[in-house]
Amino acid sequence: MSVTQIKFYQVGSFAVGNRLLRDDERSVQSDPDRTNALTSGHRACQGCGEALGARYALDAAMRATGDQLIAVNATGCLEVFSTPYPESSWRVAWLHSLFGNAPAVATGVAAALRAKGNHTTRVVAQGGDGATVDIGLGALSGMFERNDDVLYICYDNEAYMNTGVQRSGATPPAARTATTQSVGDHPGNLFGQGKYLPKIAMAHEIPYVATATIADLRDLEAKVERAMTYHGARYLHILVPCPLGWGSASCDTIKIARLATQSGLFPVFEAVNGEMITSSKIRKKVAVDEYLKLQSRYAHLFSPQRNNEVIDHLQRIADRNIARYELMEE
Amino acid sequence: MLRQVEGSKAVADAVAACKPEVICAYPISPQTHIVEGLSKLVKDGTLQHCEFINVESEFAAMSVAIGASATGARTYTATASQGLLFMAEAIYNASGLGLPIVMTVANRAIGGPINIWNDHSDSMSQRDCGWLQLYAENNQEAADLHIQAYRIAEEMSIPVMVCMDGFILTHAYEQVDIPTTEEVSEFLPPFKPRQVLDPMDPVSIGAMVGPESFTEVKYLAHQRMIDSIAKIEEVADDFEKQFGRKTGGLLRSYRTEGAETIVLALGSVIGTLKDVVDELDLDGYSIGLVGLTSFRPFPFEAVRTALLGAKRVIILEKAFSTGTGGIVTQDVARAIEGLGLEDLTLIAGLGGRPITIASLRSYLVEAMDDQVERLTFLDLETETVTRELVKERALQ
Amino acid sequence: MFQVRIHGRGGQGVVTAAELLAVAVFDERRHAQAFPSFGSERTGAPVVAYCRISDHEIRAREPIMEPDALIIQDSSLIKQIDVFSGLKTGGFVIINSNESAEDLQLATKILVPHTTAILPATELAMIHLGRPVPNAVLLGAFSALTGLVSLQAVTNAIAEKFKPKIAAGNVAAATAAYEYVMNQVAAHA
Amino acid sequence: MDKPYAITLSVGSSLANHTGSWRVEHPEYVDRMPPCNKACPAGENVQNWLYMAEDGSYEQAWRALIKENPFPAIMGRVCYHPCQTVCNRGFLDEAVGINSVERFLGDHALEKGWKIDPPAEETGLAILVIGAGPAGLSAAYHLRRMGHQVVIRDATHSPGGMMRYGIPKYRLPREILDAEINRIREMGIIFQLDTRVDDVHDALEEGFDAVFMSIGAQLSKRTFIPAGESSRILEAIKVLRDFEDGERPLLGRKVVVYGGGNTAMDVARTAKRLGAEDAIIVYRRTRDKAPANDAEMEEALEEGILIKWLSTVKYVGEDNLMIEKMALDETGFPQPTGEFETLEADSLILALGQEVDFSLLGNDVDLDVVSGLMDVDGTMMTSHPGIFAGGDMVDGDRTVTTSIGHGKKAAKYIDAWLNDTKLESKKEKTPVSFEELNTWYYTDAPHAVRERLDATRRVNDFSEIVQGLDESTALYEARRCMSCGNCFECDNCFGVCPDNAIKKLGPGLGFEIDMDYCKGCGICVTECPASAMVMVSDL
Repeated sequence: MSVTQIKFYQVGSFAVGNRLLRDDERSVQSDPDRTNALTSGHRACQGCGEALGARYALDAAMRATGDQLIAVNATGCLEVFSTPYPESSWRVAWLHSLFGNAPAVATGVAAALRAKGNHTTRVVAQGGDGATVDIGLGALSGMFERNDDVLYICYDNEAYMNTGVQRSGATPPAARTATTQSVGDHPGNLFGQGKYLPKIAMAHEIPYVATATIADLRDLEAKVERAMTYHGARYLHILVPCPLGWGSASCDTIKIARLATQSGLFPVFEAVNGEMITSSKIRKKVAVDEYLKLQSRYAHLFSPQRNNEVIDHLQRIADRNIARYELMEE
Repeated sequence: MLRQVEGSKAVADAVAACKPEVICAYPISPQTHIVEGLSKLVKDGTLQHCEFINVESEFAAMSVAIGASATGARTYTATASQGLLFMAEAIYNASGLGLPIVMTVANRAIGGPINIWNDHSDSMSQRDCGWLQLYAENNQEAADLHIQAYRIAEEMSIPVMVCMDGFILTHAYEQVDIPTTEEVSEFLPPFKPRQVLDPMDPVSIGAMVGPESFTEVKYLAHQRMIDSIAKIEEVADDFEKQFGRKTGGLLRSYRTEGAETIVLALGSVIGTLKDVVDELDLDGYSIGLVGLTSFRPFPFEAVRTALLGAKRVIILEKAFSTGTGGIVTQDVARAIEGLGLEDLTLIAGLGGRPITIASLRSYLVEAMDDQVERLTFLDLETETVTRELVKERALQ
Repeated sequence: MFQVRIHGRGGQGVVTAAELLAVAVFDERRHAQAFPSFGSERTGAPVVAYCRISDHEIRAREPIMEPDALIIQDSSLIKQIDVFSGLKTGGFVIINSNESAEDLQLATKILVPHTTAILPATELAMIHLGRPVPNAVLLGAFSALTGLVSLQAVTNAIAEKFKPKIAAGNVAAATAAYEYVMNQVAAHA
Repeated sequence: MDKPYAITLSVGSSLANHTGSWRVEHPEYVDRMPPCNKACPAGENVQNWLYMAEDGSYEQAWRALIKENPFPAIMGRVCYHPCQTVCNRGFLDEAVGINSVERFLGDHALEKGWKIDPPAEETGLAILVIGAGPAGLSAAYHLRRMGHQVVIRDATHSPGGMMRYGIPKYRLPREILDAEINRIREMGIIFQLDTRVDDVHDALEEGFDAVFMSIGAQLSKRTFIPAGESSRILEAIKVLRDFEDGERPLLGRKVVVYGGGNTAMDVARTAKRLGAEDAIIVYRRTRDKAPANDAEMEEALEEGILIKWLSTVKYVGEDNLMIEKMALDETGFPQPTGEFETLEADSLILALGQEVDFSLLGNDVDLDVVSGLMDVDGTMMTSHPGIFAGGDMVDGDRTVTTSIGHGKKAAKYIDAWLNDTKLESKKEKTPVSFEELNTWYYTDAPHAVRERLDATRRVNDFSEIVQGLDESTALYEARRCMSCGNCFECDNCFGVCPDNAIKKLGPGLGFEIDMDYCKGCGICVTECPASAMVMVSDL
């Protein structure tokens, strides 16, 4: 757990807040006066994980910067559902340019602020996995390499949801999308493809890289806050389940994110200057089945009967993560 | 101060005098000397409070410019050829958001086949992107146009492309009078953005606009462009008042008074044409010249007026629309509708082919003698293409 | 209008030579237009640069096809390309070489003695500059042979272009070249 | 700022877009039945007072507690806490130490000297309570709260019944017992002690408007055992009672106790404390069949008491007795084996269970007794109108807590009977199950064990074995409560709504759904740790 454990039984370290906690021990989200950077009236699907992740991250960033924040947004679901004329759901200074250029646009914003001698306002760039690992990877890598003072946040829902759930470079193996084989001997995405951006980011040896999910709010907020203590390029990769694209119940969005971490399929960790420093330990380990079963994009792995070969393969990936990222307490 | 300098250096100094706050660029010939010059000025402190960003592509260059401009910084970049195409998506976005970025296009051909030499096919390919396009006749004008461009861009909230012929101008050493920063400051007030990313007064820039409003957005962009016709003139006049020379503006006529034939051209070839026109005049031909500075917006009225009274207009173009012909020609034809003027198109200088006085002269003499096709490619190797055509058609 | 064409190899400062000449002319309140042959040539390849000189504004931008003067920075080019193409009759020719016209096997019709100068510019450069860069040196010879631009203007241009140490070496070498050619001219007279 | 048309928008303008119209169902906040409340024989609202204790509002918590049960300090010691057996936390790590928190609150209240306010107004009605045991005291307490005049009569000269005469000091110190009884006395309840009621009918004659009988089960069950002249056979409850009254019963060095219930344990342990070298319990069946509470049996064994399972006493001699080994038959019933063993024994104490002494029913036959127990209806009323009964004399598990529950229930119905009203019986609520909770959110926090006196030390005297919790530990224990089925303001719903459609109303006020924006995704319900929210259809 990269967030310091609160010595308070009941729900101290895990729930959003609690009447018994000191304000500074509660998450930003428990504050009735939180920014609501992404406020009501947006057009995201019921139970949208990305809407949640964006508000969590930006509200935390707003607190960390004393509201001195500018956000740059890549094209994608988040942008489309938040700013259809004539209504905007953002309550921060916000700019949308294109699908593949958010990191570069953010570089421009940061450069302008530097040129104007504004050293207080901070810059966040955000996009989905398509904008991040595929079309915008060049721009992102350039921003990393220049070490521009930008926090880039990827809301990873593992496919192109805005256009109707097509495969992205972040689509996990065996997952079904509109453009991965949906029938036949081996439905779902191929094994051995895709990009794991956190490690690509680490390879740039930028000051700070972290992963998080919408299932562990305190951890997510702590990471945004920590990211803001660094200058230079920072990268935060947040898993945000998509009920539409994953074929899950709208009420299970957070639960699924939690299972992704507790199964080991989505390692949650922090890296500084390219080296991993901490990882969130698994509290209640579950088999990958628990995670997969809730999503119809994996339905083919369970009917007509459990596809042992594929599921075991996925389990091996989870186990490898657990070893590689030290996800279990000794 | 008047100096014998390379065109790129002159432009770099002129841009620096405008005190841009963010400069970003990706190297591509023949634009490189300009940004190298600027990078030197930033490094040696001549240009202060300016961020010079080395980006990883032209697409990023324009994107950085978008971010910087939206944050209220005066922003500059430069590119050419393939680079311009690579940034095309962002180019439309910059104008769509109304960001007053100024960009130099060191005009160069577009491949394939790859070709690094000069023509206008790069900037012409961005004809409809919503940017102003101003073409420089020589390095003095190239330098001046950048200073004027910032005034126009920032007052109209439209980005501006200053087009100068690659190598022919960028690499040519000639004398240029480069205004000092102080002089420019008198002419160009600090940038006051219409919209800006400000945490104190936040807005959401770049909304998704649907069918119910998209037409209106585009109509307004069009009108802004039309309004900038007057602005370009106004700024050129102000510039002349302060610096005592007439550069920029919509177009400039040369010996068109009573001329039967008028050549209309853009860019550095205008200089060569002036010599040709002088020669032909001595030989008793009635011929004049119109140098078009502003291609976008296209000054229909000004062009019409400039051509009034002539019998023939010959449009010399360094690019063309495959399968159609002249690009500028289409606009000129509209401008002269009803005047009963004959319009001929001369495609010249493609991919850096030298446009020689001799070739121009012989073409113009034939043209004035009605001996040319409506569309002519100057110095075309007829033998070669005829041979190749036969081969090709055999295969079709 | 006086038109100069400079031949050399990539890396020998051909373009710089054209620039220096243009600056020197500008220094004498006249008009000049210098420009390279634009190509993708790399070090060692034959390259060309041009310089137009005039008392009036120079507008034409075509390449120089009929030069009034040739500067050949590397005599080995003579056997490889037609460096003399389009040279106006009686045009000036300045060649960097240790050899004589005879050794260079140049048709006498081209080389009218008093409009030709052959000098070991590279050697002079080595002596005064310590580098085998003949471009500025040859401009001293150009000044002496053509009288079109003063040695003073040339050395001013050099001083303006280079850092003091290198400038000094080039000035010395150019001056030496100037005198060398002056003596040659005197000999022919 | 002069915003360009359409491409640049004002922040937060989407509030104009009421996405509530997307919804087909919506969440609602509910208060559900926690298993602990459901299981409490005294009907305590456990979750509720734990919630109050969580933030240190001890008096508030204590007052909530005594609404149902006037004796938290006693309960915190002698209750066998069925609430903890069903506590959902038990499925997560260990049950919440409800009992210890109750004891803390009880002791804390005594320390602070918190009083129970007398009733706001008197009804003028008088009720006689017969028997000052837990049932009687509980009934008296509740009736008094309702404003009735209450008289308690008891044959002994100290109130408390089996709490005093059945439960030894080392489990229930008398100052605690006295203090809590005294506190209800101060409410204006009249105690008439050393007063045996010979016939309940006379009480009604006296003019009491109703009577509550709770005389317990005071008669020892006997069994025939051949015995020698000078053999010494005693009754467990008599031994305990005499001891309580200050006598030191002569038990000798070696004591054998016959029986397997709590009384057997108590008396054996008391004998040890009175100086017996050996105290041996003889029980005819196996350990799992023994009615004694596990904890008590554990403590007895710790204290060096031997238990002879599957044994019956065959003969009692002067300084020894003979037992026969039993063996279970296929039906699991013990059968004699003919194997005998002799135990040294100076005395044999019988702890074979108790029976009710019905003498106070008098000669009238209008009070039905069924199989040795007082017969009462669902309102605790006997077959005689106005006469109610509860505690050990009616059917029940004969624990203090159950009796207290009886007293409370009887009081409620007596009051209703007096006012001639019928009480709606509340429909049974199914308690929140462990599966319905989202236990992810609860911090791992194992049960805080109460300190216990070392076995070797405790047999020397009658000082209390189980120590209380200090405040911090009690607080810790209270905060282990998962608040099953009831909101405890963890802010989860407020935080996890993707549409900011939940309003936080401030401390103690909970939350409210903003129907203008709630899209009905249901995340708040899934992520509610306590299962205090449900989805409700809009159709």
